[in-house]
Amino acid sequence: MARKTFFFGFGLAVALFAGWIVFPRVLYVQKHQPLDFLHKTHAEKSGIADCAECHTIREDGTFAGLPPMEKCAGCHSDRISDSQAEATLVDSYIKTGHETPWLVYSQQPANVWFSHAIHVKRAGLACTECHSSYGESDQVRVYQVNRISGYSRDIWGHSISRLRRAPHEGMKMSDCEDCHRRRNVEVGCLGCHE
Amino acid sequence: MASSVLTDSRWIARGAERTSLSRFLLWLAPWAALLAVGVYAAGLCLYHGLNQTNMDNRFAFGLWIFLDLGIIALGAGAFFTGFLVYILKRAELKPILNTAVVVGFICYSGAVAILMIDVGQPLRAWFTFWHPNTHSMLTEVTFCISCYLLVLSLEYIPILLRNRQLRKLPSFLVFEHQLHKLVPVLAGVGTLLSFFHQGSLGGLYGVLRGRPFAFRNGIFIWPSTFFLFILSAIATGPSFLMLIVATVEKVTGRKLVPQELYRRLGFISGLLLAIYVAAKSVDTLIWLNITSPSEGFAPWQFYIHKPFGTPILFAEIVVFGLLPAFLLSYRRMAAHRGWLLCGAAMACMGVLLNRFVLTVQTLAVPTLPFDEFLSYIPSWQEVASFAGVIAYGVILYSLSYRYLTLFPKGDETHVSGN
Amino acid sequence: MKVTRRDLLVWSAGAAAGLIVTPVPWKLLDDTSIWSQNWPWIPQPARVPVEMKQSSCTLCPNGCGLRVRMAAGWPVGVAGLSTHPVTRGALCPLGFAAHQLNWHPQRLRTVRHRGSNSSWSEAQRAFAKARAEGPIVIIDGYPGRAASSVLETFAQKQNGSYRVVEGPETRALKPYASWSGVPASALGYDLENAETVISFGAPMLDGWGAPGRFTRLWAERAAGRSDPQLRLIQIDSTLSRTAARSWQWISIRQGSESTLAAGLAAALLEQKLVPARGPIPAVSVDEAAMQTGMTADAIRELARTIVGRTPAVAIAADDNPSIAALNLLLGAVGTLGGIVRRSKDAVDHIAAGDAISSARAVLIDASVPWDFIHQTDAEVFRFAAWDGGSTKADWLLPVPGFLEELTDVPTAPALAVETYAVAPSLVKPASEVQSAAQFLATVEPSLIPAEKIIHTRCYNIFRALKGNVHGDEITPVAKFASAQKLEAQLWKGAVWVGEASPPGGIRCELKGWPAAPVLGAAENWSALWPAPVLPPLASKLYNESSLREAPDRRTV
Amino acid sequence: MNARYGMVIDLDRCTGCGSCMIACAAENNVPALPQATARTGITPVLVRKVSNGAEGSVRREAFIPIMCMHCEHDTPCVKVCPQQAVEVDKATGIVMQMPQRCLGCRYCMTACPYHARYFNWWDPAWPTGMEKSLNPGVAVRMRGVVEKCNLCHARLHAAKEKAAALGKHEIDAAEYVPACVEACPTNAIHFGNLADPNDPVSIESRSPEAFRLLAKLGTEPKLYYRSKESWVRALAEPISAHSSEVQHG
Repeated sequence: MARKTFFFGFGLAVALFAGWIVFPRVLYVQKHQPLDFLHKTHAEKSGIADCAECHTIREDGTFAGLPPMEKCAGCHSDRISDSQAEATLVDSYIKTGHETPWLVYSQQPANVWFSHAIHVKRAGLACTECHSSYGESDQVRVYQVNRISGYSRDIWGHSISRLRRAPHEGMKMSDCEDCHRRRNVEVGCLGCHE
Repeated sequence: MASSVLTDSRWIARGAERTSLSRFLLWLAPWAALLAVGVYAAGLCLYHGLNQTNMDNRFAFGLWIFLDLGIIALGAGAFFTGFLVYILKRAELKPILNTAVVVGFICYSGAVAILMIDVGQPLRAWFTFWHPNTHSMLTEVTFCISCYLLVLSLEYIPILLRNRQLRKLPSFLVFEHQLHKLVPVLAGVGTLLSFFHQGSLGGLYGVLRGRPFAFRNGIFIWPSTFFLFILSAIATGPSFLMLIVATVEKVTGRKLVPQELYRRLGFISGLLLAIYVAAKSVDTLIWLNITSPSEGFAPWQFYIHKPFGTPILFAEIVVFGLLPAFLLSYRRMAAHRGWLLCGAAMACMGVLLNRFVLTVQTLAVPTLPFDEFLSYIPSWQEVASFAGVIAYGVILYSLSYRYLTLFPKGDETHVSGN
Repeated sequence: MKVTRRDLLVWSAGAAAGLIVTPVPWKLLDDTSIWSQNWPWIPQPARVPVEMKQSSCTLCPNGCGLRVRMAAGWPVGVAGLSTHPVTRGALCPLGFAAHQLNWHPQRLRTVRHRGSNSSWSEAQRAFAKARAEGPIVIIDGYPGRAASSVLETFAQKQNGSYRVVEGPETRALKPYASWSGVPASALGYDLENAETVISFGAPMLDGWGAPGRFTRLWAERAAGRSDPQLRLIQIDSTLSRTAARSWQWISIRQGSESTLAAGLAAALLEQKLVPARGPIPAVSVDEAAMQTGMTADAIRELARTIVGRTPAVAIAADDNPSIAALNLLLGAVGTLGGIVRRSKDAVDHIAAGDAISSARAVLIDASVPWDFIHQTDAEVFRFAAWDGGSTKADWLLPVPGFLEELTDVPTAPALAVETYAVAPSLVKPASEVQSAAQFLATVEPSLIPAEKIIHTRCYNIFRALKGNVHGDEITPVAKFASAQKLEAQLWKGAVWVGEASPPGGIRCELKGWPAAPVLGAAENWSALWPAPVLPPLASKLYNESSLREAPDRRTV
Repeated sequence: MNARYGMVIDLDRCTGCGSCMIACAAENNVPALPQATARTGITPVLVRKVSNGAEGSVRREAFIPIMCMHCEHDTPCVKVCPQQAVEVDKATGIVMQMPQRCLGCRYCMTACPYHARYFNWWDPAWPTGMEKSLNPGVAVRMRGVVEKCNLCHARLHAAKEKAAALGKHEIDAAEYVPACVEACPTNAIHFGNLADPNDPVSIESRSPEAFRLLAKLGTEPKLYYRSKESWVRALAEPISAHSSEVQHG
């Protein structure tokens, strides 16, 4: 009986280790941003206080997302510091005119329609409600992408069990639904899907 | 060791006589080939999508749904026999109980396999459990069929574990024993589940307000087809079991169950069929005179398209309903094995015809005044996938028959000559 | 410790039990379903800002007003421009998918010479050689543009010949041109003021003239009314799309349109419904009845119906002098609601259909997706954006596609007033494309480029001080402060509309009732244009519905 | 206030040109697959030819655009979907089909009396490069799912977003016009809010000329048709005195 318990327990332990520790590492591929962009530095040095200064909502309500390279070129037309990132930015992107291939942590799939205008302008949500305090970050996070679904890990949230995740963590449909339920907003399927 | 490769006698129940392994393999070979073709066809459908079938936007359900409904109806013998044996304590039916379970398992697992090919996105099929629409008959069907398949598996496991080699494992024996104690409970649960999914399969079409040919007024939340399906399934389930046992007797050349059991099954089948025919006739009259006209459709319109004329209605109710009910339950006819089996076959054909009419004719007849009558011929992939399921059934039953104890040993007597 | 098979079994049971309480099965279930929602091989549109541009369609000479949705420099949607004075927001079915055309598999992207890839320099050399050897015939698929003027100038410099392809609407105006001397391209139908339209097989509601022009008139003034303000009488041997929706459908024997026109003329004169102001038809009402399959009384009644609500105008499907003569008798030539002269300075061109015998080379500018190629022994240089199928051209030369080229849009065929619009290049042209005019400019540097001619034309409109510019609002030309301002408006998709010309101006001299044309023109309508290169979505009409019967039917 | 978007299609004006079909397909990124036929292709709007059944000079023909009728009561497709991939939107009355939720069981297609639902039998595909012409704002559907007219919801999204940017709660009616409505060269398709009794479409829907297809089924479709011709109005009923027929495709 003890032998049986041992083998059963051993199998159990291996499965638990593989499932909880190994699996998340295998499931997500780590990627690095093309540039070491620091929100904090930009807020402090250039005095950009409002997220919307770079992440604008256009007149027709559409969200511009990440600012285009020309916005960066406004200050970085030439190297303004000695860092390696600065050199990459100016030489590889600004001078060549290529847009930086940023990896967007909160990238939603093609079938999702999310309007920043509705959430920010009408509902008056703060950017931090969904994006946490990323705008004050002083280091570049590693971008993790799910091998199977292709989604950024931020959609699922860092906690693989999704049990004890921070209030801003997770951008799955259920997270949107939870927030809508809390605020008594009913939109229907095509309210958020394309 | 060499001899053990050539013989499988170690696995065959002690005292049971089985044909040689080579003959058995020879018997299996064509079925295995058919199964391979079926798996290939199903693979094509999964890999390339449902464009491999001849279904289209108007004929959105085709051969598969018809046959799924058909085999699930025929597989009803499993739950019904369990119900009769364990709940109604009809011990005389016990000899066919194991066959009933195996046949039921084959029918249901085959149907589920076909359903998984039949949906366009099998990877998302589990959404039904996660985001169920409780108003949908298909949700009811999905839940009940998956649960019932689980029940059938649990009923099948004790039969499996009683295999000569497997029972050598003490834990398996304990497990089997425990499960066996559960079987009456399982029979009860199975009856409940089957009652609902047989019914909701009928409801599947009966609720289609937009298809006046199928739409039926209901009792409580269920359309009349809900109850008709249950009735027709339990009426033909025993007939189908009878046919299976007769076929097995023919193939193996053994007498497996007493002739009295045939008659018993036939009587149950015939009686229920008679009740079903009566109910179906009433339902048809209500539909013809009330339901269909209230939706703006003159029912004769459904029958102007050949080959779906009124003869099909006559065939469904009289030729394959009333007549087999008579053959099965009238003592003097049922005394003849030939008439009895003929009646059973006709009853099975009747239920298949009923499922065919409800699935195929419903889609073929026009709804809009400028619609045309449609026809559809299944592609080879559809036919082959289904033939694969039949091959799977034959193989699984053959293996079960050979290595497990499906019938009481005392009844396995030689029929002279064969 | 020796590990037995049973141990492994127990181990597996433990592992299986453990796995259930790890994220593995559940996360995989979730991720695979998400994968199925985002299959990498399914193309998805990019998330880019969309902007709206206005222009004109240059796929055919009707020049519909376009509203183009542009995303990342590519057109992603096309709709009609509701402020357009002629099309008023309508487009042909093909137009709604025109933004797909540049990606059509039959799009020409390289110079082709007799089935193999070649280059522009090779084509130039071959053209220069042919030019040195003999006269060159230039066939213009879309006459009247600034580029057409370049082609014409080149042909004149070469002692060559410049010919144009005319649509059936223009060809139907040919008889008046030959009787009055006014070029057919300067004539039009004043449908806007007509009250009865008798169409002899012309598909008035199914692709006749500029899209939306007649259909919108019909929808507003006729559709569904038992006594409409605009009566559409359709004479057709079959229940055509137009006949089905017309106020009255007159079914006649196939090919008897000319006879019916003559019979109607006889009936009009017989009943003294019109003054005898034209030639007298040689057929009697009874003879016409015999040939058309109608009763004489029906013809007489039709004659009364026609004059019951005037102005009435008869419209032929193609060049048909009898129907033109009927219009003369009805007094519908040179009058309000009839056939009008819209331009003073148009010139007549030779139709492309005439035989080309002396030419050493034929240059075809068919920047439209339809091809029209005639049997010739000369070396054929065909400029086209799409390889429209059965072409026998020696050279296939790729031109800019939909919205890729700056061009101008002259008056559409059969309009009652003159219009002018500019279609700027909204899309970056595919590499290696060159229009026929650009090509000729490289061969003959003295030619004035089309772009300059467009500027001149805009300036001339400004200087003439006539007409209005239809943009978001209607502005009289006289109100414009400078030519630049007017030009800028046109560049943004506005359309200039000239003034309605005064009645008269067409004096037809006709001796006797004209002979019937050789062809039963009405039946020929669909055969006039060979199968076009269709945007894939337009092919839905054929493949996925029973709306359009024959695959070789013209769609616009 | 919740809207109930609906349409009135004036069949006397429909010339059967097919512009609505193509404009719809272009707006909604519907692929044109060479292998698709009249029975397997995706045509969220399908213009069908109908006749009074007579032959010769008394024959009459008309064209009738068929699309999702956005049934309001006991919506057949919504009721049958096992996993809530179809719903009636409370705010707009639009019957919404969610391809990403759909498992492709096609039960809704058998439930729809108007045959207005289409299955993606193939993966969508475009000739090389043509994917650049796809309409941003509408996700392309994969094979194995059902789709249908969602009343150009991408345009509704854009209108909502624009309203939000301007600080308004209600969308500007002119900003939300479905592609078929916009494309019709005879303005035969009228689109509006049936919940507003003063909306022109609402008024039109109450006209004696207006009718709905298979109204007796009791599903309360929000798509109305109208015609002056009685034989066309007779199409509302499944049993008509005339034996109507269709072009076989």
